[in-house]
Amino acid sequence: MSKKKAIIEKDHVVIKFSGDSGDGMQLTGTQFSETSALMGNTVSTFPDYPAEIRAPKGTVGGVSGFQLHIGHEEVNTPGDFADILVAMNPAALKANLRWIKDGGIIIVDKDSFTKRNLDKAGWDKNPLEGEYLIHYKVIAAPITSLTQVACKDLDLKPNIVARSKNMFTLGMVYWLFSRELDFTKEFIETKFAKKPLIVEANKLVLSAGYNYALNLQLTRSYRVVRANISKGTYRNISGNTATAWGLLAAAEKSGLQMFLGSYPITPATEVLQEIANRKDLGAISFQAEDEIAGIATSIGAAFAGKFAATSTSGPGLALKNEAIGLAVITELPLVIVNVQRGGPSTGLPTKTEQSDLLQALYGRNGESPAVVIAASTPSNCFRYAYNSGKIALENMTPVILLTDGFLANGSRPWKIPKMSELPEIKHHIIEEEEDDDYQAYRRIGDSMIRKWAIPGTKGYEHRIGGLEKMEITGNVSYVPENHEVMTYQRKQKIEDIKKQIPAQTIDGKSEGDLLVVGWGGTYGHLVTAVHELREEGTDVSFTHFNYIFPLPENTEEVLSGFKKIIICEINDGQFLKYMRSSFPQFNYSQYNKIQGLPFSIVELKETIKNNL
Amino acid sequence: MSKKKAIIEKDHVVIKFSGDSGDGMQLTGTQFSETSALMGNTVSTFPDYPAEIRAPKGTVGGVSGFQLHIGHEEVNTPGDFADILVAMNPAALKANLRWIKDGGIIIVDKDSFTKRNLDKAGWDKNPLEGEYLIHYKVIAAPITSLTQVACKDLDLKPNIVARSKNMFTLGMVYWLFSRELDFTKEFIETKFAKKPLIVEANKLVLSAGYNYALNLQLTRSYRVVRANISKGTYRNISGNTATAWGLLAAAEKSGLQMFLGSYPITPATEVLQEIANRKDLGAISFQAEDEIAGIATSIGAAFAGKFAATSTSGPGLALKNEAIGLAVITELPLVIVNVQRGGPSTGLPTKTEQSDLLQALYGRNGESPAVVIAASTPSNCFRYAYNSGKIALENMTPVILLTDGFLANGSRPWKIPKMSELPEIKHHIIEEEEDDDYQAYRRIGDSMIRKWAIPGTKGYEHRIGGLEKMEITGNVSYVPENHEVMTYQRKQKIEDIKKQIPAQTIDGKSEGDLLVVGWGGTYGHLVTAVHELREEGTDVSFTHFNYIFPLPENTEEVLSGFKKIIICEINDGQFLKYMRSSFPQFNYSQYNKIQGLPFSIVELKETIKNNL
Amino acid sequence: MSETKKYTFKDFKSDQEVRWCPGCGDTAILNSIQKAMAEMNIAKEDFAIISGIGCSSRFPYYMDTYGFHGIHGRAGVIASGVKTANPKLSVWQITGDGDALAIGGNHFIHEIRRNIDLNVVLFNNEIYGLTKGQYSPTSEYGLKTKTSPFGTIEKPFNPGELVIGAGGTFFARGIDNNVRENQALFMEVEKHKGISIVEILQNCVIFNDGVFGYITDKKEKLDRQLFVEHGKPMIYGKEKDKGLVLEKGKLKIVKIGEDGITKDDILIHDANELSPILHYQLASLKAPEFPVVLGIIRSVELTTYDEAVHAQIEAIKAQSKIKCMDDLLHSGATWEVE
Amino acid sequence: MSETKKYTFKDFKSDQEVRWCPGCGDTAILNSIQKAMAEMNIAKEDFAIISGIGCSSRFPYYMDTYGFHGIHGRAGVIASGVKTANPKLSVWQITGDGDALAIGGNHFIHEIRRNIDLNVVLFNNEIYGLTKGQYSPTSEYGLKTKTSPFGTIEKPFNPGELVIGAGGTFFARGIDNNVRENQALFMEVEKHKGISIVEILQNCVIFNDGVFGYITDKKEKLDRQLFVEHGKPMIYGKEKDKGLVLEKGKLKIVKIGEDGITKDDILIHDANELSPILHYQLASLKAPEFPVVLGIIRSVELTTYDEAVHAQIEAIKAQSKIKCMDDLLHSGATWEVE
Ligand SMILES: Cc1ncc(C[n+]2csc(CCOP(=O)(O)OP(=O)(O)O)c2C)c(N)n1
Ligand SMILES: Cc1ncc(C[n+]2csc(CCOP(=O)(O)OP(=O)(O)O)c2C)c(N)n1
Ligand code: SF4
Ligand code: SF4
Ligand SMILES: [Mg+2]
Ligand SMILES: [Mg+2]
Repeated sequence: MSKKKAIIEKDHVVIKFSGDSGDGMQLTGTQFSETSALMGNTVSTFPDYPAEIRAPKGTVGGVSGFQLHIGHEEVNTPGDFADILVAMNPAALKANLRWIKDGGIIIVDKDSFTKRNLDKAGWDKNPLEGEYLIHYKVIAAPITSLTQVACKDLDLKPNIVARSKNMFTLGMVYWLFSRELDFTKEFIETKFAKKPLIVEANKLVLSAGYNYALNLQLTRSYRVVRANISKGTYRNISGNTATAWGLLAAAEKSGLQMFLGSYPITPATEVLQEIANRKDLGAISFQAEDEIAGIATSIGAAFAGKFAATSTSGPGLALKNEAIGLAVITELPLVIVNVQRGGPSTGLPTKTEQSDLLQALYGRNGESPAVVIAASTPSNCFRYAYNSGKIALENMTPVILLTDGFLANGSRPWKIPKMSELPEIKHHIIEEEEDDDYQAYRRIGDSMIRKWAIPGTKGYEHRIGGLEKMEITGNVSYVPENHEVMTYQRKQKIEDIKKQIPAQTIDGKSEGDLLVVGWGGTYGHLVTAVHELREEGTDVSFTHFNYIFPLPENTEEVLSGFKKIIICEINDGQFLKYMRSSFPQFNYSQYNKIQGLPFSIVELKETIKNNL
Repeated sequence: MSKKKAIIEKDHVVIKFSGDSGDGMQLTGTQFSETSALMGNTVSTFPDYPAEIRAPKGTVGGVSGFQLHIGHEEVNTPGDFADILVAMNPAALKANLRWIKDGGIIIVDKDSFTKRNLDKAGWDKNPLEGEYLIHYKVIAAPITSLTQVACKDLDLKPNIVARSKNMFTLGMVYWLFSRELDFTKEFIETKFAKKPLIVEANKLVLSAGYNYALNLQLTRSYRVVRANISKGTYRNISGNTATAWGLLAAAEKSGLQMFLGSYPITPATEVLQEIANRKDLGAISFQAEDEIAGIATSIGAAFAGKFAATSTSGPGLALKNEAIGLAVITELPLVIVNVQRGGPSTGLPTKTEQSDLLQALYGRNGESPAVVIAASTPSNCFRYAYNSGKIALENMTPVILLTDGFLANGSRPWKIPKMSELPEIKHHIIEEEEDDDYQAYRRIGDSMIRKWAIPGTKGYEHRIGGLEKMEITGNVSYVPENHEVMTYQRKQKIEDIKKQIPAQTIDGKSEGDLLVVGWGGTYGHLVTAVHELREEGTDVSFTHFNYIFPLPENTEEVLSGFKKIIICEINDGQFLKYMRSSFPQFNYSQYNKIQGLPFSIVELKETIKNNL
Repeated sequence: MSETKKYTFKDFKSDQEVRWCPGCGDTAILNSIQKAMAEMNIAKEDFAIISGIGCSSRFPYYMDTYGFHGIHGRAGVIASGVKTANPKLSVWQITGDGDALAIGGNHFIHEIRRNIDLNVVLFNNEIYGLTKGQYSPTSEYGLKTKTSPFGTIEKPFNPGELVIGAGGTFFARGIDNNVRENQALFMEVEKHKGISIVEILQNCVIFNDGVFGYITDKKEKLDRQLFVEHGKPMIYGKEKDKGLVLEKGKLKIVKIGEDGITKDDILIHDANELSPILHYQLASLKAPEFPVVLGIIRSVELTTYDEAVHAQIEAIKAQSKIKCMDDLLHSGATWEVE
Repeated sequence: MSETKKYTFKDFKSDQEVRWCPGCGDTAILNSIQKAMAEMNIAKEDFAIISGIGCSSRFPYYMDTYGFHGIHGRAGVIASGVKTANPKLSVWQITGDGDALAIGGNHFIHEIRRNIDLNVVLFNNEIYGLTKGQYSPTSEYGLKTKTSPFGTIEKPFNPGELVIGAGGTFFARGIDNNVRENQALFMEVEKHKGISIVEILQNCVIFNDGVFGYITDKKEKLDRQLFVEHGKPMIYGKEKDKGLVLEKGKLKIVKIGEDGITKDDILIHDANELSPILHYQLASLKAPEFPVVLGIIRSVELTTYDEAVHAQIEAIKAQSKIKCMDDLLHSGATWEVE
């Protein structure tokens, strides 16, 4: 490892690992991103699974990818186009060619470019031959065979050995970036702790890949300078894990047991899985028979004094709408996590979209206000899940937390917070003998919040339910005027939450020609596009919404500084509709993409420029 | 019957019959309104049921009422306040006193004002004694005892006789309005055809009441001059019956069999009941196990080539939202009738509200556009149900028809249309060998409409479903750009419907200071208030929406003639939100009532004046 | 949980006026439950009564306990949530034939499958009362109702069969007006660990009056009802001379004293038998060929879901290294930036 | 309906590539259905294949018939709508253990109760395949999955028991790879008038591989499977020496040749018996104590809902004075204004 390298310094690099579902690309990508983070780079990643569980091997439909973006300043997206593509077979090359930068590096497993595989992938002829890939730097390594060579002394069957060929590639890429192998070696040791031969094989192959690249000096290698990252302990976290953990953290902080009633649905299932795994923290997960049972068991648990949540995606939210109304009128705390995906109907279940916003705001019968909050990065799913819990418990209200497929599956290094530093969460559970004139719907002080008397507490027996209730007593009431009073109390309760959320901030000047507006999962792309434009001298400001309903108190003020406002969304303009009806006085335009994909920086920059 | 009467001519009169649930007030009211209509008056009626099936006898909660408004010009509402109140017991008087005009007539059954009944109704002392009712003309007749007297010669038990005391009251009121008894006598004969003694009793009591009033000349009597009603055959029809019949008419006109999958829910159940009754017209009613099954069986039936509909109220619509999305993406014709009631959650199930508008527009996951139409009078539920069917079938789309509790239960005389005069309805069922290159999602001509190939038709086997589909072929597709194409095709299809609906009209001048805007079930009250104001010299225009999504093409034009627009709704401003986001340029204000009750003319007039 | 005191049934009456129709069977059931609860030695605050929507589902309002009037069909899942959250509560699910078996049918079979320790009282009036008289999934074939003006064409469910098909551990049947018997029954229901389903045949005087008249007929009921008791022979009849025996695996009526049959030949009821085969048959017996079986038809004990949830949590807690959120946050791969 | 022609199974293959995992049991089931349909003498256009969501529910895409890939859990109700709308179609509902028994459980028991003439193929892999491996309502107690990392604590449904509890008229069971047997089975399914439920034990090679391995084990399967045939004695075993008898109403295994048992003592399978008692027991038998019963366990015929709907319409049509909308509009009280 002593030969001198020609090293190119880069601000940021995008790498995409791709191969068959079975090729271990997710693991490879994760290892590379964690190692990069460990070595001080910023990282943003996004996996790209096939729609089928196991699409036929070697076909384009079966390609699994993992894209990552590392930088020495903050990177906020996994990147539009790849500087480096790893393609473990012809199908992976086919599927990803349109996503490589001109002049980018392509690493392929030469051994896999057989006639049969080329056919399956739909290549007329071998793209490695002739001038087809002339605009790229192609590194065609015999990965499959060198993997076998590396393990020839081990007593392992060839098909077992073949499974570690992803380590060969990883080794090559590590060399390209002058990465150390230790982190991954440790990982291998833990992962296969019970199978020493496999540990050996993987480590051998990893080194073999590294050495292969080293020896051939195939190309110059890269360096992405360490980022100036704030001190602390870090970990990688995906949006869904962050959401689950944010809920668990809210439970712990409030001193309540966590209860999640849920039904599996892509791309939200991992929230349930994470919480099912946390029996050690006392979390109860109830895998219900459907989404309605998911939310209704949670409502029951909330009635019984738990910190209750339910998790789903669009079609499941549609099924929960009726029961959300019950939580609204019974004024019980509840978090409804909705991981948005492409619709309508089953739509594009594995793809991302922001098209459940109006459903979250309005998808219920009657005047039925519930808080709506949206996370905007994989890691801040933690914060917004936590805050959703806080708002639900402190205000006795259901809160809908919107994330999306892009956030859910994407991951980012994340500075681990200390529980002691998170804001307090108070709940309104009434203690025995605390109140000798308890009434189920009496409001606390000036607020619209009612107390939470839970079964088992002596002296506060009472009945709640879905029928309109008399103010204060909570008894069933058909009195016309009372219905109006209660409707406005429920509305006021949500409006009061404005005072509990942070003011909306502007990234850039607070006055100008154009304000770019986003909400939820598009943050990374929007902020990157805006920053790049500003660096290029374009004067544009940006504001991104996490608190959707109620909106921050200063929203109108923020918007009023600009001649034009462009709202960018991965849908057909739902936030635009909402903003128009909330603040009709402003001049809005819109940019929308409905392809099941996140924005690209390129298109955003162009759009923004066109709007100036 | 020869004595001369002092007759007061009236433009219109409001009468309210009220009594215990068992007192037959609904029947009494219906008889009076049909007789009035027969004699040439315009009529509008509204029943007012207790929330409980059988609330305890004699209590305020158990009072059942029937209000009707007759006029010699068009009457559009059942009236705010009653000129005449019939109260069969103390509870009925208690419940309705606030709804009688000053100086109005109160007819009570003196016999029922016993200590026990007064107690049950919560009267401290007998209101018939002393000066309590000094502002009204009270006719305290011994109705119970005179009913028994009238039947003393019949071989009937007193408790059976007592059941006909409503006929005594009806007789009295007939005298007050110089009505003939024939229509009701005929009715009695048909209704009790198998029980001649009962026929006899009812007829005797009816005449006894009439004669009692005649002989006592209790007050001067009224005349409401014949209205100038257009020639034709008329019948009374309630909103729910009109809705059911409108659907049945659309089925007949399109040549398709009717299929209704539904689950009972107040106040929509009668739609199902009416259709269940129409086996003679070949209608299939499927009483499903829940609302989801209701719509899903209908979607199945639509796939199989039926004219399919489903009916429900708010909480049920919430449950159907997911499946509506399936109808959107499979582009099948389907009518979803939603009879709105007070919410949120179970809310006020027997009361009216307009609070499902946003749910109808937006309550689904993904970008999922469906047509939304609202009926505005009990009888025009027929027309809008018919048109919903026409639009659904002609455009291969789900249509949501909104009515409400007020329309559903209210009734109006209605000029019976001739089937031959209703507009044609074409459907797109493909005939065998009609198309030799059928593709499930190929559009017809320039439109966005696809053909309807139904199982059993040779040569057009194809698969549809909830996953995004490739344009033209309809195969499952994850291609990003295709998703956008299909999203816009679905959107365009709905926008195209603009060309099929009538232009929005203005009642009054097309320019001015104030435009009153309403939609759906508030029409009667709004138009009355506006007309009265105009007669009183206030310059105000009015436009009422039935086509909600898409809006009529000239909507913007209509709105643009006014300095100010006031949107009046029985909710917290849902149409306002929608109009603001559709036409943000206008200056809107709002008037809302959320009491489970329709507007009153008085409050509307005041509001409108305050807005000038 | 709090100490219990001696109650009378009046302690269980809330301040809300009972608003069922005069004569409705619901009132009698309310009385028997209030009486039973007063005897259960459970503190009032430890009862949670959960219902869906329907006439019967108004029940919680009349009870001075914790109560939740849910949404239609969801009584079972709300109750499942309450019990799973807090197994110490005595959770009662009050539901109708529409609420539990039409819209709520799925939750019904799943709560049974999970064997959550709930006490479920199914008010079966074979009609939708609250919506004013449409047929329900238990309405007799051919019944004319507002939505079946020409008679239904749907076979009804037999709730007992469904309970057993879903793996139920407890099924009992009663009749609304048998307040004393029902009171005793509800005491047993509370004692049974696991989900207890009690079907009460309930007369809706308004929309389905007399539907159980054949069975409850004062004069004939001894011939038409068979009260089963665990460990006792299944004998019934005005003369206590009829009984059940098994023939080729099927139940059959015999007459004591005829064909040499004696009391000893009559089958002894074993409610605690794990196999549900006989219980299924008992639940199925239909008038007029057979008497209708009342009482506890099946009562076996298996681990309950709510118990298992908490036991699993305790077991994992004891063995996991992760004790709090900070531990979790630092678990797995992490790195320091200095 | 159109004339039929002679088909081969290839006529039933659509142009869409089959995208199940290599080795997935779904493919074998697809083959056997395609083969069976080719023999049914039903025109291709008269098949409507309706599914929900799940791996198994992708099925319609692979069939060159009319097909509808519905939404999760709603296969049964969409199919009910199709069949009720047009009873002439041969309607097949393809569903998974999650689709039919978790989210779709209510529709499942109601379509059975109504006895709609549907052919329901339940692909039971005891797991949620499409969402990548969570336990389902048929997963074995204790199974470790992504959502039950420490083992489930829920008792599974036995689909056969549930079918019978809901009043089912037909229940059969098969194993995915028995293409020939299944083909024959599907022919019978089509013939049965009324709802036919066929549970196919289906191996999910990815998330629950080998779950039926004990039963399908090549060497032992003759001892672990019992194929029942109507009218034949229920004998099984490598040596065809084991059989079922009834003892006090319960099934019991005996050995022919031992304790004086002969072939004639073995119970004859009567699939057509109206009483479901024995069928229930057959469906319940569990390995390892008992063999798993395959084949048609129950097949009785009762009026179907779809038939009755149309019969009732025809009857009322014949007797009603209202023949068209104009008649209806003028029915009841009307008056003339001149
Ligand atoms: C989602 C929803 N669907 C329908 C209804 C209307 N609904 C209320 S109660 C009921 C049926 C009641 O029947 P059952 O459960 O047997 O109760 P009963 O009134 O007979 O006691 C129906 C259909 C509703 N409230 N909510
Ligand atoms: C309303 C809704 N909820 C949840 C899902 C997610 N989902 C899709 S398939 C499935 C379960 C599939 O299991 P099963 O029916 O057994 O089919 P298999 O994949 O095992 O063949 C789930 C939970 C969905 N698509 N829609
Ligand atoms: S309608 Fe029937 S079930 Fe409902 S309260 Fe009245 S009698 Fe009871
Ligand atoms: S995940 Fe399982 S059920 Fe789904 S296709 Fe693969 S093997 Fe079959
Ligand atoms: Mg009922
Ligand atoms: Mg499965």
